[in-house]
Amino acid sequence: MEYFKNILSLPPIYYTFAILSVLTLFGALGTVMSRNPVHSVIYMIVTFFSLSAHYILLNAQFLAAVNIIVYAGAIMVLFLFVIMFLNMKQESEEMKKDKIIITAVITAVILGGILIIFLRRAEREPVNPLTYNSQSGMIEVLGKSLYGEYLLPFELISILLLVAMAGAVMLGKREAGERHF
Amino acid sequence: MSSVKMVEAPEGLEGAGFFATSLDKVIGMARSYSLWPLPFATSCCGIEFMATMGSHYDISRFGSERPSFSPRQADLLMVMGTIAKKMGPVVKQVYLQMAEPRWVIAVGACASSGGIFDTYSVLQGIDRIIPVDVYVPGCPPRPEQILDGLMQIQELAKNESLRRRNTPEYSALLESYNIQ
Amino acid sequence: MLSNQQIAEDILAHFGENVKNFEEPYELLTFTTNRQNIINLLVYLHKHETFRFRFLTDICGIHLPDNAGEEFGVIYHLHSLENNKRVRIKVFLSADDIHIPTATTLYATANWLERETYDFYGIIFDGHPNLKRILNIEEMDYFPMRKEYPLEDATRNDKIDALFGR
Amino acid sequence: MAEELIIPKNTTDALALNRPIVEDTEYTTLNLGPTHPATHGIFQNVLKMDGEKIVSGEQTVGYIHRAFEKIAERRPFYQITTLTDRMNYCSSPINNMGWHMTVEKLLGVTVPKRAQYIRVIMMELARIADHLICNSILGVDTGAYSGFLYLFQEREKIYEIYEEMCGARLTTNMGRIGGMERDLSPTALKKIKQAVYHDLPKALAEFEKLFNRNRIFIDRVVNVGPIMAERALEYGFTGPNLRAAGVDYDVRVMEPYSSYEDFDFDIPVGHNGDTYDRFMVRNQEMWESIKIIKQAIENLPEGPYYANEDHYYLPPKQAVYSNMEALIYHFKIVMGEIDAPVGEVYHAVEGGNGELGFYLVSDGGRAPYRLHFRRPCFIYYQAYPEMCKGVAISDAIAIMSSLNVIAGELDA
Amino acid sequence: MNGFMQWANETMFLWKALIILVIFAITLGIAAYSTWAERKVAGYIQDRSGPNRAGWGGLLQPLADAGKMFFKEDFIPAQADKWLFILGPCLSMLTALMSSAVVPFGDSFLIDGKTVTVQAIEINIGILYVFGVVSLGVYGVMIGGWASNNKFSLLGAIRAASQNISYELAMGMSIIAILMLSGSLSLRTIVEQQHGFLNWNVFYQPLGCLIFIVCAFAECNRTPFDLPECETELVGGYHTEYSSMKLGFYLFAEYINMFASSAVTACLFFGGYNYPFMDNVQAALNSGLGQTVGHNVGTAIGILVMFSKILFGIFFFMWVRWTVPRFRYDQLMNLGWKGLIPLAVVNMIITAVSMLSGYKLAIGMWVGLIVFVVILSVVWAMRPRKKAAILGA
Amino acid sequence: MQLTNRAKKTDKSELSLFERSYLPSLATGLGITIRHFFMKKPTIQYPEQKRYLGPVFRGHHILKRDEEGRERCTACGLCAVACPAEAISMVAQERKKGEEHLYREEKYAAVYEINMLRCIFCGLCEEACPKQAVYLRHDQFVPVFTEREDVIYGKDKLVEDPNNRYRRDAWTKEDAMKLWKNNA
Repeated sequence: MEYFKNILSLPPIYYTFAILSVLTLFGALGTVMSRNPVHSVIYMIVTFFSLSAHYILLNAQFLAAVNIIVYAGAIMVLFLFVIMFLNMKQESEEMKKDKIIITAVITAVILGGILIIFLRRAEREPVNPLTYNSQSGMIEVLGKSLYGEYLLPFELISILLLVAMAGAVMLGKREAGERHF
Repeated sequence: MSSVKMVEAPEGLEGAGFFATSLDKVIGMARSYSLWPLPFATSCCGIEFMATMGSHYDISRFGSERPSFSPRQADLLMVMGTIAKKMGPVVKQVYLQMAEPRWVIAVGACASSGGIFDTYSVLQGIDRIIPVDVYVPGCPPRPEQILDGLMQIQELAKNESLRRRNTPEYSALLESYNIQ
Repeated sequence: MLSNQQIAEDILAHFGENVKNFEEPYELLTFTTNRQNIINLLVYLHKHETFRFRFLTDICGIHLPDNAGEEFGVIYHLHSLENNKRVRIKVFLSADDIHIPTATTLYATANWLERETYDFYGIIFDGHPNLKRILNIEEMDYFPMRKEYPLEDATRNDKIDALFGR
Repeated sequence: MAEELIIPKNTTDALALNRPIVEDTEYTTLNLGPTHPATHGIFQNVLKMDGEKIVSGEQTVGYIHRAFEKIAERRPFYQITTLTDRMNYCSSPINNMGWHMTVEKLLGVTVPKRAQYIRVIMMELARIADHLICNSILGVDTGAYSGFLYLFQEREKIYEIYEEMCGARLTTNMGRIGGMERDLSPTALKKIKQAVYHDLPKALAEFEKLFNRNRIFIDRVVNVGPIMAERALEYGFTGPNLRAAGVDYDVRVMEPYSSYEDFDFDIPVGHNGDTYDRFMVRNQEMWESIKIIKQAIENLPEGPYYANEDHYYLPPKQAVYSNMEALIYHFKIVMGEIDAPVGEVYHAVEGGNGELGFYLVSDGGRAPYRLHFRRPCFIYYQAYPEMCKGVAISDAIAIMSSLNVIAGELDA
Repeated sequence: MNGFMQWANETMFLWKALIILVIFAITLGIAAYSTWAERKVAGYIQDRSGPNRAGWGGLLQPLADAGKMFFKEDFIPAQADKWLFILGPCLSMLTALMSSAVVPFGDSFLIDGKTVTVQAIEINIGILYVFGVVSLGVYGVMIGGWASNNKFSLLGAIRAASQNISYELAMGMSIIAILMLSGSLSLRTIVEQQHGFLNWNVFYQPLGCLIFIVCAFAECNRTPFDLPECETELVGGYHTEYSSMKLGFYLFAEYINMFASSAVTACLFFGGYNYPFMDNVQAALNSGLGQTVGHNVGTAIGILVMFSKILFGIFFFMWVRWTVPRFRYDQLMNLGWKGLIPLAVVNMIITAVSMLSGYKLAIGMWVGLIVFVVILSVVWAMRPRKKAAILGA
Repeated sequence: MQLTNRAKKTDKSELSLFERSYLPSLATGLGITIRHFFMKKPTIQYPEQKRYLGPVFRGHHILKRDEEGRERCTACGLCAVACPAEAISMVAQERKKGEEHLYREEKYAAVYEINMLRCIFCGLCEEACPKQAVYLRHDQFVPVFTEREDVIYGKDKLVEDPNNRYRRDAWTKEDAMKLWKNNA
């Protein structure tokens, strides 16, 4: 009873957080569990949305917007695109089920273990409301730190992306002189 | 533009600030001015249908200029031209794919009765496979006659009860064509 | 300018017995050959240096039920564009053995024309890559253009046939 | 002729109508037609697709097979015009006149000059009407709808001329054996002049401005579905489609009929037979047709509009009512009892789509013993799979509409 | 309850709610009448009269269409994925309606001494919001097209997806130049910076504006980019299998998208609610009607100006649609990736250089553009040529 | 292949850079369409506005009466023979005494039926009629049908109404030509 009273007396933001978390987990589970790959993608989009909402809760508007534009708006569209293309062809033959299950269990155990260990070791500094900068997630601050403090890594990443793009183009250009549809 | 005949307000109970009409009539009227045709044009009459869509006759005046080549979206199946027996099943298929309410016009002699093509390969009228609401004579009919046919369908749509498509008579009609 | 005479003489010289019935109805050189020689003849006319009959205008069939032994005919119209000259070649077949070699090896056009002829008359073109009905439904079990089959759809019931002339 | 007709058991509808529609569920096949909006007429193309690319295609035709040739064997010569009108319905006067010229060739009738000139005018108007549809539909199929309606207004004017001449718009039935049904009326002449001197050139110039140098359009059609001259000839291409490939074969020039030798006109030819060439050749041909009509109007000879042949051409109505001899001829002609010689004749005219040939075998009866139509559409449509191999589906549609396949002509 | 009232009073909640409702209603209304306008415009462009029987001048046409669609049989094909089939049009409609939320339709009203801005939500990442919503718009089409289980629909969906992703890039890059000029992501700030007439971004960013408009056409699936639904190729494209109101949603969403993109274009490049000599007008109003009323009337004029810009934008969409042919799929991709994106980069460079050069911006931009065109022509003139100068050789 | 000396190559010159930018053709196109936007519309508001269909339009069939109101048809059957659609059927009957005011000839059609859905309006019946009895009206269409039973028109619908006679300028083409000459 006491516990529930505690819950009821929590500030509303916690409810929002709880609902979003449930939604996120629901999306994540749906992604993994649904049989139809298109449904998986849609669940994943739900996950991304609720993650973006989390960002907004953390007052990181820019990150939220970019998450939606880049992940939900572009990458997932590409995923869906590819899956639709795959579905055109005949259904690939069913893989051996038990092997998949065994692999999945092993991976899950290892991943879960690592997560638990790290979470237990992690030390969190409590937020100091006096020194906390509410603008830290906003775009101006973000831009300044990206182009000031982290300029070198930022540029390095852009070069890396450029290289990756060029590589993708090269890989994609299989046959010379062929028209691309 | 004053010579153009406008929609007349549906009959209803009129009073001070009070205007009631049956839903049937309003929806019937809405349907009649938004008949999206599926031009099933196979031959000569199809060219006359193009003329009907053209600037001189302009079927869009009746709200029917959006041809829906997808049967799902069409309200009106306009069969224009000879339907050979090879084509018959396709016509029927298209009719089956249409969503209710659906109307059918047989434009021209060939679609209505086979016309001069009383031959082994031509279906003697599409009403042997699907129910037809309006027949337009002519070979090919003039655009005016096609418009007459369209206006006749508008009349039918206006006066049709919303429940007609669920009545046993209607299912009996479809049954007679082997359509469930 | 090439004359019909020249062409006829050349063909006669080359094929001798196998071509016959030379005619000139309405100035179009017409002659008959048999099915053993039709392809050779077409090839010969196609390869000929001066004639150059390289354009196949038409292939069609004909049914002559009263012509015992030669009930069916296949008629080729060839055109030499450079000389602006046409010839018509006929081959007659018996109803019992209604086979003729295909011309698709020589002309791409012949494909559908032969299929149409098959569809209408049931003339079988040996070696045709895809000899099946083209205009009629495949379930049809007769060849409608033969004279013994009626034109009309048997289900029409809205006319009076008693009127004279019909 | 066989004495008794065998009634086949399954001419009943049941056989045809209960055919199952076989739908291929494998993804990579796409059924273009028979009711696809771009197939204008009705024919089916089963395309094997790799994404948007067409790997191979196969056509099924015959969806409006109407048995013209069979009907023709049961109809007197003069009634066959109603069939030819419905063959290539975009340019029915050409078919119509072509058939009459064939019969005249068989009967040995010479048509007076005036009738020949009127025929030329009508046939060239029909050619314009045909090409107008084809080119504007190419516009529609590439997404530009307005040009179609601009040109259709001009077609409407051509219809008006027909209507003035014979009382119908599309299936005109305006020729008769031995001449024309009617003379060119002053109103018709006025309308033709208005059309060829003012309206048509204006509309055509505007249409060309809209399309000819439009990069979006050019990208859509240049190098799309090219066919080289040699291959085109093998496939039996004729007409604008062959000329687009660079061969200047035109029946009007090679074997002039109906006084075409009197007129001065050019044969537009294309470069490599792609869709753009076909489009441009048709455009150019319309200009040439306008040129021919102008010459025909200016030099229109006076005189009768039909050959003075009592045996083939119906006598005037007044004479029928008062003159016994005329009445007998009238009856004989209407009953179809004209004295046709035994023989065979092939006559070709330059139809809207190419060489339209009539092969007529007559046994002296009231109807042709055998009548075969050489339908240009039917012959060149065979090449379609080859032309659309390896192109995108949008190209396949542009190719199809630039070929101008008329279902009525295709399926006979 | 009291607390809520106080909060509502402070934030002008009711006024805001009213404005949101009005904007929502106007969006829907304009979208509905866009369908009528489309038919009328198409008719007039094609020398026809367009619908004129359903009501005066066919004004009841949208109602007739809606009435018909509501009562049409709602058909879900047997092989379709039922939920996704329903989800598709709903998503389309949802995303379409969301995008106009951040558009500033006018300046502000003074009510009870408080300022109410004519905008549903004012957030400082307005452009990113629009962009995010637009990038989601494609889901409706994709899901609907896939769920229909029809080859034509699937092809349409695939085309829509690749087209939208590709053109989003060019669109984003063309906006970056605007952001460089304005230094803000907020649409309101951007509009306010274009005060008057000669300050409109279109004079600073002609190339950017062109790219943006082209991309807007592509994002709305309008001719010449209407490949996802092109009638003559794919029958109906992604909505081939849809009937009744679900189809209505798709068609409606297209018009709402048109409205939204016209609104955003007007804000970004054509000064939003700003109009020439607005200061003079405002001063005259203020002196004539007093500060409050004058300001409100001025705002109302601004809103009218904004809407006339939007309506012209919609008209332009239609005008182009009935003029040009459409692209082919690969050409569309080429234009996006090899044409617009490089151009957008060039535009960014020109903007950056002219900003750094310190000259008056507009002059710098135009000089830069002219230099670019000259370079391009020189390169073009010097390209290796083949003998036959015919098309496609 | 060169067959004649009349060949003329069509224009297929390359696009210039300016033309390749899409803009010029877009601009001209927009110009053309906007000009049409403001042009006078040729649309015929059909049910209210009707168009003159020409002097020889082939519309609704009519069985003419002569000046004295007698039916002209003599049931010779030529129209039925001439009909390519075989849409006309008739039953002939001998005229009895006392019916001279009804029928002009000794024989008349007791039944005269035209299947309006078969008819292709080719005009061959009008041309075939030796008695100038059957005409295709130039001013009236056959209306549309909703029932299959209505399509066969009997004499009640075909014979001219004596109170509302059908008129046209020229009954035969020879008359028409005379008319043109007089008007000229």
